[in-house]
Amino acid sequence: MSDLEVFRKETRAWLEKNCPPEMRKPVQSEEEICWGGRKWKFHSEAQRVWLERMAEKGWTVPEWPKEYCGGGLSREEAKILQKEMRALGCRSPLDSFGIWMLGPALLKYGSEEQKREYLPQIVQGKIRWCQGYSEPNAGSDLASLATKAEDKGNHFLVNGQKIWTSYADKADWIFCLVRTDFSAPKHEGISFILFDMDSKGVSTKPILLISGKSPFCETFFDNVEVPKKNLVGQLNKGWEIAKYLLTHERAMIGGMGLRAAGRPVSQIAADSVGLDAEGRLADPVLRGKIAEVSIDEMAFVFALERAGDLAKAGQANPAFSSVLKYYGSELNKRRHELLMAAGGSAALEWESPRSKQGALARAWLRTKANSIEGGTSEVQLNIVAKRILDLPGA
Amino acid sequence: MSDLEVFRKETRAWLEKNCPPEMRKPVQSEEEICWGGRKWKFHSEAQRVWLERMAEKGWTVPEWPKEYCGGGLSREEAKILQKEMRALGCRSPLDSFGIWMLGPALLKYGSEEQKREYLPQIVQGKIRWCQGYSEPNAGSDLASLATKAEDKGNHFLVNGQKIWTSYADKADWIFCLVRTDFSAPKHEGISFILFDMDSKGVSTKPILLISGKSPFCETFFDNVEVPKKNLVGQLNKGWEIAKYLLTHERAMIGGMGLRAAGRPVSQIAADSVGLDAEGRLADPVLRGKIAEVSIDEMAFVFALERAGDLAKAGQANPAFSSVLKYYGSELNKRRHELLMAAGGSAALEWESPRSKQGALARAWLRTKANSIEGGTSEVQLNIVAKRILDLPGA
Amino acid sequence: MPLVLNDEQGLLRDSARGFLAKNAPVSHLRKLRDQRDETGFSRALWKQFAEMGFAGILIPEEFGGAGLGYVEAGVVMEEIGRTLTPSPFLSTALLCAGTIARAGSEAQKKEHLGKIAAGERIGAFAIDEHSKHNPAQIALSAKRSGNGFSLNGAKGIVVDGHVADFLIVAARTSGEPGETKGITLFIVDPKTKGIETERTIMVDSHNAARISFDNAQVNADAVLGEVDQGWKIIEGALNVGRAAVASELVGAGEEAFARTANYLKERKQFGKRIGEFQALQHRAAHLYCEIEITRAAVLKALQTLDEHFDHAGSIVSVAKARAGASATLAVQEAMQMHGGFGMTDEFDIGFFMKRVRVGQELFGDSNFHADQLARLNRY
Amino acid sequence: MPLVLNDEQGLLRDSARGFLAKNAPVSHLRKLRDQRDETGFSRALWKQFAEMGFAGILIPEEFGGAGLGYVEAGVVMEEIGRTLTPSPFLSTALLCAGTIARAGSEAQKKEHLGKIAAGERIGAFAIDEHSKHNPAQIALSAKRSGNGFSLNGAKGIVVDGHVADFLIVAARTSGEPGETKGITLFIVDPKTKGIETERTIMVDSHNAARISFDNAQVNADAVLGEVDQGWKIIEGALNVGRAAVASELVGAGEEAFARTANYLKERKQFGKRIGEFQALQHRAAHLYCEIEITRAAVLKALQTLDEHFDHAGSIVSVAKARAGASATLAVQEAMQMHGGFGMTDEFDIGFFMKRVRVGQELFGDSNFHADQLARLNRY
Repeated sequence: MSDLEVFRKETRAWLEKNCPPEMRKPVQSEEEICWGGRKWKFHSEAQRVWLERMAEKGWTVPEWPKEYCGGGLSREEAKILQKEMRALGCRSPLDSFGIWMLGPALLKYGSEEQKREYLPQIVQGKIRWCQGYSEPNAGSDLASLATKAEDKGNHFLVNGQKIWTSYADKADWIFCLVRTDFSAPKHEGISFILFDMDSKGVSTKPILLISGKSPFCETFFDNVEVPKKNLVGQLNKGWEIAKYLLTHERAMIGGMGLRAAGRPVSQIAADSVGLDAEGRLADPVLRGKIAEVSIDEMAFVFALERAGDLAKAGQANPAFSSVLKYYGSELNKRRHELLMAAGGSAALEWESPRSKQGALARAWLRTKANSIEGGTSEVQLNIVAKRILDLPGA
Repeated sequence: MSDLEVFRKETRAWLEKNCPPEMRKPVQSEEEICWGGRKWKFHSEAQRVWLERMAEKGWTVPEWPKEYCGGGLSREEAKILQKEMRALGCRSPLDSFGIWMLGPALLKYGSEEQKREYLPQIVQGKIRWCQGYSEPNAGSDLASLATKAEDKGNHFLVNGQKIWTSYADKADWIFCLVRTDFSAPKHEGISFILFDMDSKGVSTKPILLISGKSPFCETFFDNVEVPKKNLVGQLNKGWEIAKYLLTHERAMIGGMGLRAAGRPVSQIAADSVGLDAEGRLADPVLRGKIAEVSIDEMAFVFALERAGDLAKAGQANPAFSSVLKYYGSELNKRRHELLMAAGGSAALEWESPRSKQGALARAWLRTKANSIEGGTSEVQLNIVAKRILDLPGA
Repeated sequence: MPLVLNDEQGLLRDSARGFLAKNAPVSHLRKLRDQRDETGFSRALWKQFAEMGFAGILIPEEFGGAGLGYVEAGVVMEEIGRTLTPSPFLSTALLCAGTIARAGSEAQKKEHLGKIAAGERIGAFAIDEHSKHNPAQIALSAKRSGNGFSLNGAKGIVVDGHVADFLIVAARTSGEPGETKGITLFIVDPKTKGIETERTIMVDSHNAARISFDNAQVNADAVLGEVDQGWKIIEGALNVGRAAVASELVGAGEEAFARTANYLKERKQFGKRIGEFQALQHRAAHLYCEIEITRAAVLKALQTLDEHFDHAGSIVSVAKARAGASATLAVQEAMQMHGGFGMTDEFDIGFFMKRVRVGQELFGDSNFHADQLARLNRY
Repeated sequence: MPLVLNDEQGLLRDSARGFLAKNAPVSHLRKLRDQRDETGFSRALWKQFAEMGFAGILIPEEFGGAGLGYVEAGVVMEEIGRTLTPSPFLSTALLCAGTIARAGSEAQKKEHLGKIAAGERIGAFAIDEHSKHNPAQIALSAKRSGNGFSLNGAKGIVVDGHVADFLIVAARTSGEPGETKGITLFIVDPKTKGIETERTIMVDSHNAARISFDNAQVNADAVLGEVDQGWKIIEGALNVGRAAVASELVGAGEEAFARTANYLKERKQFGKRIGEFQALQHRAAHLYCEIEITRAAVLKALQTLDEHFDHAGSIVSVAKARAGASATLAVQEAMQMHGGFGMTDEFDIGFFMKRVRVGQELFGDSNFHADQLARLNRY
């Protein structure tokens, strides 16, 4: 038996033994997703146990190095772990911006001290991070940010405002872009700093969205003192880190729709419109569209897999995350439009136990942000045109 | 009975009496379309008779003024004529760039002498016109044309080259954009002139297209002498006429696909894939797409009708022809893609009597030029953005 | 008939537009939603609608109505679409009053039409039973019982069902679900014993209800039209509803587009107004074309209802299919081009997206009507 | 297995690309077309293919082949797609040799595989009878007759049918068209009495033929596999064909796109290179995304054929559906962005559009495979 086969067997056995049965059922509501952090209240004992056991093996981040409490797995081993988890229906033990975004940036740009300080806490879900990038007047033009950090000797004094900060009201720490040189060109006066959201002068205000939920906040900084050791990388060189981190965010958002997939569209449609004598959906036009989106979804899963494999093989274009972000978020929007078409009038009930308080409709409306957050679809296409296709003036 | 009802009754009676039976069958091949002109050879006696009778009433151009041998009908009467012709299956008696393009421009910008000279010959199909607009290095940027006409006292001396001249090798006369002032900004040194294609120094060279046919030519002018009375409108003010004429060309190309419609896509598909027990096309995904294109086609017919009615009511935006050109040509391309999907492998036979020498395939390939000729789809969208939506910088 | 509004129709449009902009802009809907208003609309506003002649728009003058046609009804619906104004106009003035005026007995007309025209009576048209529109699938049964009928079954998404003074209910008196024969319409008092109404709060904050019938007794004179012969009346009513909702979708889509075009002219990014970016220009121009072509189809459908009521099926399907699709594109582009702001509840764009989604579903979505068109054309 | 080519596969790609660019660029196809070559391909070139091991790519080494897999076959097909090279690679090396290697008797393998690998024998796979691919509809009958079978019926679009030294023919030995049981494969000599072959000149200038069977007699040992049990072999062969054509479409689409991207960088209009126009940039970027996602799906399909041959159906349908759609988009955009020049026969873009259209049709187009996927997933 090959090493990988041994690993597969052992992994399956470990998962079967250690993943609590409740954690093998599909996620029914947002509350069942584990985000961790100081303020986290576990939804169930099983959720706590599952996080603890996975964190202990470092399998919340299978491919991070062992020295920072990661899983230390190879790409092939990580794929096997993922496949086996999927086969058993295991939930993700931990969702985290620390894992998806900050971690990769720290691994590349952080000091040894910063890595040892922050990475293990991310792996174990002890600190929940949020991202301080967007500002009210910047929008897609991220680099035109105005939040400033003044050098006050042993600390920076931070003043300004961020917007669209995901879960800022629930996060413990923030990784934040600030302007440290106002005289430099816009991309050259930005620094990347970390600080505790409990710091004096930090306040947050949730933004009510069309879905009726508030995953985003406005975040205000009023004379916040940030120790200078919390600067990541070099002063005024934060834009490079920001871009690197964005590529990870993009790949993450692109793949998001698939993680949250739930029941196949075809099944929801079958409930609404029924099947004909040949076992086909009784709405033939809808059926064709469901099949086409399913084809694109399957292909996109392979594209995500291939992107990871290319990266591992050193053959990836760094801008490829924009392809995944663009395609994945547009696909997720299409998928949810179809889910609404499949659900019909029942899916339009906003407040009723039947519709789980409009779960389908709220999820549908939420997807509209997918092609805006983390850089709009238009920004991604600009990036592909410029950095991959090398088109003039792009 | 209202006046219009009387007109309808009389028109039907006249058509029934005067339209030869052969001219009530759908057009089977390009040769059966009557273009007229000095070199025209009638495909059949019926074709000749039909043109003659219609021309005599001025009904080759129902709404042109009677004084120039037009039909002198009101908009409502013209609609009735069209409807009755469609009901009987009457073919168009005459296809003509003179009718679709030059005529409207002459009616607006021509001198009285020019109108009396040229319009009746257009109505009667005696002179076949072609259009000298595009040049090899101009493309979408039409106004950057370089063909020059020098003032030699009593004539212009024309030198240069045109390209994509539809049927230049079959036409009698050309309406042509030439540069008469090289020092002026590019839109301000252009004049609009007419001349005989038999003039000394004119030569044409058909361009072989991917469809295997050559509807377009390269057209060369080598010291062609053009009488100065053949200038339409003012010297150096030809761009305005050119634009006006283009709006007519655009509306014409937009509606072209519908004129040539032929058998419905659904019937062609039924031959290829068959019907199921419920009478539905056995390829359900194709069926949905056919239905969607049919919906857009029906809607587009109404949009053409409405555009005419709006113009008559003085409520039309002159740039609306770009909407029709854009939508109609893209729709025609979609329609022919579906025709190919419906026809399957039989439609892919390029040379065989079964496929009428690849009629479907050649028509499909021909449609690819629809969104290029008469201004590309991109140019039309630019025009809509600028002149209708008033977007900045458009 | 020219495919443009005539002068009177143009005046009607202007007066409806002015009235709604002043008295019922989007903030009117927002307020009803935020206050969790129990009726979901403003009776005072509806009274004003009646005074302007809108409530009786399809009602003959002899019954106190304006005696206008479907084009006029569509003109008002389009303006309602612009402001997203919730009102019983669709349910009462178009579906119920129109159906009674076309198919009701003299007694039924006398009983209902005057009061509707005066804005004093609200009706709801109860047809769909499943999540997806499919009228031939009616299963709610009406069995002969004593002097009349006994109704059993349930209806979903009955627009204005919980505020209606009367219901028009489609029920099966013979045959099986899926058959178009054997369906009968009844005019029913919703307070009848055995009828239960549950208001459903919808995504678009417009009114709808689920209504169940448990041995609900109605008299024989409750029958609208003839027993077992309801299908043709239903088809007519549905075509009116479809063309009306298509008009509303044109209005909603166009308003969403207009707001977006303005935003493109104002919002700056990367040192430019975003309307200067050609990719957005082309998408906006494409959307404009889609809306204009839909507008022509919808007007044609309305004119056809006025001129050849019984032959409007195909054209109405074209209009409703296009209206659903192009309004959907309009709100999607509006959302994307407004960026994060469009996603906030504070901005109005979300209201348009929600209403268009419901309008797409009402009386058959674009997929349903594509299938319908294929069936009508036998492929 | 990582979803990337391994080193050997990368080398194979490079060598195929170099070879084809040098020996059979698009001008090679153009020349065959213009000269109205009767065989429609170059036997000399095919011999070179054989020398490079391509003809025997799927043939086990014991029979003189290279013993490689479907990923390698796809790699070569993709390069063929880039140059539009006509050759019997698909018909002979993949469909026929692959089928015989998988399902043939020892005698059949010995008879055919070595000669195929040497480039000395050409085979054609005759399956479709109607204009649209629908393999279960096979009606061509094979009735027991004497020591063998008598074949009656006709096949259309048989790739390389008129230049083949042998045919693999799918025929019905029992059951009715539409049923998957009762189909049998035969290896048939096209010179058999009663067989008539008509070459059909196709839009893409690639080889195809119609073949009719009028009481054509074959011996019992002509059966490939078992009588009545041909469906599974056919499914396998078709999946190989689909994945192979999908690879070719990736190559053709990508080449058309590459030429277009270059044109965008060169062509000037309105004083700019047209690649500076954002609307074109976004469309080009979108197309790039589509192609890349298709590429992943196609590679996955090829890998799945190598690893789990009998479970590749869904993934192959995904690959073929996507490849047809994205190559079509690629050639459409190529045509539009090249403007009038793309429309001329002198330019090569038209060749790509024509070949992609045929590739879309071969072994089921995107619509067919969407339907197929829905069936496989029971909806």
